[in-house]
Amino acid sequence: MSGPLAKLPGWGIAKGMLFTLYRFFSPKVTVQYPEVVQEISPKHRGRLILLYDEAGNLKCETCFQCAMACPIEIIDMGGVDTKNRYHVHWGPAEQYAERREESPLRRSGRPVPDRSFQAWRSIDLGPLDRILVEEDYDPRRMLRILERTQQAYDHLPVAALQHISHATGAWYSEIYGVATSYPHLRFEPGRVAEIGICRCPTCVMLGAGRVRQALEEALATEVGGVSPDGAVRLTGVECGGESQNEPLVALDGQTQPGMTADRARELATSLRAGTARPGAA
Amino acid sequence: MTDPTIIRSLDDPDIWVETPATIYDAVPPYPPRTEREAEFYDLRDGEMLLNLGPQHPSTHGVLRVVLKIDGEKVVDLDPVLGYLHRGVEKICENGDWHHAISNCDPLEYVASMFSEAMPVMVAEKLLDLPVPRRAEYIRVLCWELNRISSHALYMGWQALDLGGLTPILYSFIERDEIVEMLAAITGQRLLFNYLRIGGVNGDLNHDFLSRLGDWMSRAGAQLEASTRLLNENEIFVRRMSGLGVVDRETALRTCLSGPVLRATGVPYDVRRAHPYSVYPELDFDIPTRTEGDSYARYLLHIDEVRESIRIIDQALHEMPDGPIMAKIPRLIRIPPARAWVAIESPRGQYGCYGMSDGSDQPFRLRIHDPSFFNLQAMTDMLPGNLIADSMAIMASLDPIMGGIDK
Amino acid sequence: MEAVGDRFSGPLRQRQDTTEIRIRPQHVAEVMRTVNEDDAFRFEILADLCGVDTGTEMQVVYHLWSALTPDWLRVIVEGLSRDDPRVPSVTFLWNGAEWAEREAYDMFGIIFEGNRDLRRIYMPPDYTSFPLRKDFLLPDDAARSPGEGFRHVEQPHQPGESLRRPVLRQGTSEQQ
Amino acid sequence: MSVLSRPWNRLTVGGKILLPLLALVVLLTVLLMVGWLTGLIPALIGLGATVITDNIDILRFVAAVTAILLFTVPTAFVIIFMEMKFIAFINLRVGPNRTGPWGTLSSVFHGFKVLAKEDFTPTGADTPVFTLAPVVTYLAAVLGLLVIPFAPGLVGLDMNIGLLYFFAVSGLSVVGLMMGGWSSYNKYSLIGGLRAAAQAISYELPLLLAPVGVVMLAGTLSLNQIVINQAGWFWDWYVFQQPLAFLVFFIAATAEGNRTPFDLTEADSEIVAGFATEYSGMRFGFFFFAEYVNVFILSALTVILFLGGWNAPIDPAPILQFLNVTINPALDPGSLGMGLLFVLGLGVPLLILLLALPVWMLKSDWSFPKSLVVAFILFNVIGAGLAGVWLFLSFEVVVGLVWFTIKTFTLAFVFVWMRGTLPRVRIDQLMGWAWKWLVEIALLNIFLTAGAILLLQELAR
Repeated sequence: MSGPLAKLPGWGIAKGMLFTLYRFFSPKVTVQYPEVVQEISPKHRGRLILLYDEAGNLKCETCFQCAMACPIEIIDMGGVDTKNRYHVHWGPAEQYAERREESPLRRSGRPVPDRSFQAWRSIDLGPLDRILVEEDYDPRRMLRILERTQQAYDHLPVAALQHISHATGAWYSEIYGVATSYPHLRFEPGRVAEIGICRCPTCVMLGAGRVRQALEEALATEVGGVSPDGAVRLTGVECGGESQNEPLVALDGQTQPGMTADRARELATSLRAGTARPGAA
Repeated sequence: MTDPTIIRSLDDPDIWVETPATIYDAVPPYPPRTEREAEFYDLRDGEMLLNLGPQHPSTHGVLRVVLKIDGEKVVDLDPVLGYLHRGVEKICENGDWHHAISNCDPLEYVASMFSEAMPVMVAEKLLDLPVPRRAEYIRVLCWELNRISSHALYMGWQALDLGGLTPILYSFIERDEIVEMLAAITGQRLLFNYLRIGGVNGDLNHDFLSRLGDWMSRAGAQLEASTRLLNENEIFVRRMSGLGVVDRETALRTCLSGPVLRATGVPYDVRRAHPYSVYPELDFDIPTRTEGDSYARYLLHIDEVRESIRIIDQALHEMPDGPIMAKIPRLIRIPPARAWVAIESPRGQYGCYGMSDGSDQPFRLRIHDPSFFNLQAMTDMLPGNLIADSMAIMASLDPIMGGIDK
Repeated sequence: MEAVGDRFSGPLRQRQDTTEIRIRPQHVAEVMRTVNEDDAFRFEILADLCGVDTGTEMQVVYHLWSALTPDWLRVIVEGLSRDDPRVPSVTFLWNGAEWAEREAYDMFGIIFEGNRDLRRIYMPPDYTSFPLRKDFLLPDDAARSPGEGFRHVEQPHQPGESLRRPVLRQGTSEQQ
Repeated sequence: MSVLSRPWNRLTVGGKILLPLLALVVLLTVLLMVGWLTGLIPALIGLGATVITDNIDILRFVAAVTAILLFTVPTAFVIIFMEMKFIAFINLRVGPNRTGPWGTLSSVFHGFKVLAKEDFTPTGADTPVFTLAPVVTYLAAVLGLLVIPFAPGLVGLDMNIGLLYFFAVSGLSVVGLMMGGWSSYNKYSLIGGLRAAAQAISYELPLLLAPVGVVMLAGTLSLNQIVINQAGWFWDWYVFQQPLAFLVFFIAATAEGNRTPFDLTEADSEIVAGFATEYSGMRFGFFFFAEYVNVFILSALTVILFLGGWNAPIDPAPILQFLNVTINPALDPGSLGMGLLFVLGLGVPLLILLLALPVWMLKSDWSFPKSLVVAFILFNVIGAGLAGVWLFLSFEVVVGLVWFTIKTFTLAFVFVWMRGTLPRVRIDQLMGWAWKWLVEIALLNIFLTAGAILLLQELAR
């Protein structure tokens, strides 16, 4: 590189020009994207994926663990929970109750619709406010607040949870977590029977498919949903290989032996008519 | 420039607002707060203010510099920071120690393996936690790869700010290979989030090693080839040499670090000055130059890439077997203590001062970003130069606004 | 350390690779000049300068490096009042400390006497509070402490005004 | 309205275009017939003919200017495409490759894009000047093209002071840049405009002084005559007699055309886009076009002054004479008489069939119609090639045009190549380079040339 030529003025420029001329004729590195797709490393973690089970239901349990762990609070979940019974939301709107109040839109004085909660019935907040005053707005007494709310309203309405969140400062998702982890707290008005049906290959060979079809027709819903009148929930359960001769159907966790399609239809119809209460069978 | 002008209101397009045309001037609309500000915004005859940024092609992000110019000559300047300020330190105080890792990731976004190391290493130091040797070697490997990719980008930027279109694209070819390589081991291309308190997240895999071997076999040749385009180019050399000169004493007084400091002859490299990780076991030199100008900084970057390739070679050959994570609980509670760690990032000494109070959250996490201190040297270097040179000087300081604005 | 030993306000501590000394604000200029210029120390490189709010008082922490010793030197200037924290600037030794001091001023409201360009560096010039103080709570924190209720995030505050006592997090047991 | 609009809306796009055209044709036909029958049109034609013959020069000028104005657009498109593609190749990219074959249409679509963008005038701008600036810049470039001889006889206006006219007109472009820079009400634009002025003042000098040597050798300022003087072999070109002048001229031309490494007026990494910062839409398009037309005319001028213009690098006449070969490709199709009809009617299908047969036999899996299609394409390619060769050999205008285009675009490629390689110089270096070196070298060149001419005259005496 440092010959006598290097002292010549313009030598460096000439060298650069020759280099670019060489590159002009070199093979190009551009990847023509839609035609050629580059291989992505198997470790790549650029996409969040939600998994579905074989029945097409979301496997996500809306436990909010991912959102809680997310350091930059980027995970925002919203919509209806997997059992189609409740509004769930994780995201800045609920975490930062005050921030939304403080937003420029709010300060402008215009009414701001809260779309996340509009779809849910509003309630009379009077009893709830009394409960909250008696419990001193203390989020550490959350279980008690929720129990008393249930007593007052017969179940836990969305608007009540939203109000508790705003009043106590506890995160909406934490209240939701508490409420879902206790079986005696419920989100639907009235008692709901729960029919579970196993969808494993053994049960299907023994006739679970027909039973399921009958149940779905009778309840007018699919596995994972609630019948339109809100009386019966149809869920999937796991037989764990225990069903020997017949498909496993469970009513509120109790195995119902000798279930056929016709009997299942009868059971469902009677449950919807309110003649059979869970546990009576 | 004080004639009122009618413009359309931003809030309501039907309303036209009368506004003074002074919005075009860079003079702030409030009285000066300090002596220095008053001095700066007091224009003498023939001087004018030129507002450079925050949306300017060559301020490397959202840096805003108000230049006071006399013709083409820069008389004085007032850098205005904060357009990218996110309050990372405050956010870190409000998350737990693990959250701090990915919050610090985008600070130095072209070499995020360094900035994400800061909370990790501080937590390890606060806990007195020994890191497995294999994890340390993997860290060194990733650091040096990231250093090369960052330096490659610097070389392209420097040329781009001088008007050369091509080197930046050659740089990106190199950088893309390294980034793909790191994506094979970390899973991400830009913000790796790979280091963990007590180790790293995932071992070396075949994909990474094959890509690395492939790249190492031609890295040296490609480096030499990339020097052929510009290093002796008369235009480039004439523009770069003697530009933004800073001498040894001034450099120390201005708290510079990294290549900017080493170009003045001070062999201060944290890897040798205050060894961390497994750097004492590795054989490499600290290249220095004495000119202290932009051209010296440019050449120094190339020398450092050579040394980094040496380090990678050694780290690969001496890589021990063993675990890659120390045994630590999921929720880390660190007893009350204070600790300071510093590492050598591509831009200089990246430091972190951590205080814990016994909870699972940092009590205070101070990030020392080298670009922040290096950029400050601009205030001394720019006056007396031309506008065109101010870009070249700014580029040669290699600022990353993500870290400067925190 | 004998030359400046009588200026220490706390014990000289040695932990890991750092030597820690604590001084009072009135001794900053003297101590820093000594450690920088005395041939026995030669701490030429100011590695970092930052402010700290311990919840009860303000501190300014300097980290220094010298080619003569393998250890970092940490100088903690303690005992700054939260209402009106004032400390002499070190820009007469390291003019590069100017921006760091501006940052500490911006984030903590610490006033560095002698810094000729002490104005906000990150936050907008009309901003009124100091974000990294412990009594500056994120809305997140506000939501977590129900007793506080609704709160403005940004609080008008000038150095010299008295501030309400900060609410400290649980577990802040150490006297920092 | 609604009576008409409903059927109109039912038409397809093609129909909407065709229907008015049809109406127009019918209308014109009727008008022509009426005019002819009444004797109005013959009278007008007679009058027109006399007017045209009397003012042929003016008409020629108008026609030339129009033709050249139209010619600049495709030229600029080609050079823009060349720049995009070749810089991409230098960068190891592929470059534009989506619109048209190999992306050849992308610069055209850039043109449409620029047309479709909002034409924006900033608050505080000096609107008339702001609007006029791109026009001035563009016109300066276009008018300079008027005296460029493309081929023997193919020149807009063969002035005897062509070179002088060229410099006078192309020097105007800087006025446009300054107008744009000043009127934009933007400091970057102002700096860009002032840089343009400073640069133009510095580089006009070497740009003017360098060709003086050529002018002395040629003894004329007419560009046409200068090219004719360089006829013969390639060593007759002035670049070999004036190497210094060529270098100076090329460097000064780079600066004059605001090309890298002297593109200080719109240095995007320093002053955003210089004088064009506030321009958008077609006004920016004019600046953009003017730059590329400038590249073309500066390359063309360099070719004319130093690289022999339209002359081929070899002179075939002595070789042919040596080989004792005469080529007389001048075909007269009229001599065939009725045979021409047979040739056109039968020869073409027969040739296509002849070409199709080997294709069909070699590609056994193809059907015969498919080979026919291939043969038709082959026939067209071969026919076009033969026609091209015939044109090339028969008409010296075509030969000249081909050589001129090759040389000009090679030089334009050098401009693009430099842009892909070199960084930008600084304004003081730029000025110093012009005043300390180029002007002196150009002056030295003039004295050397004068001395050489005198010496040769002495020797010849």
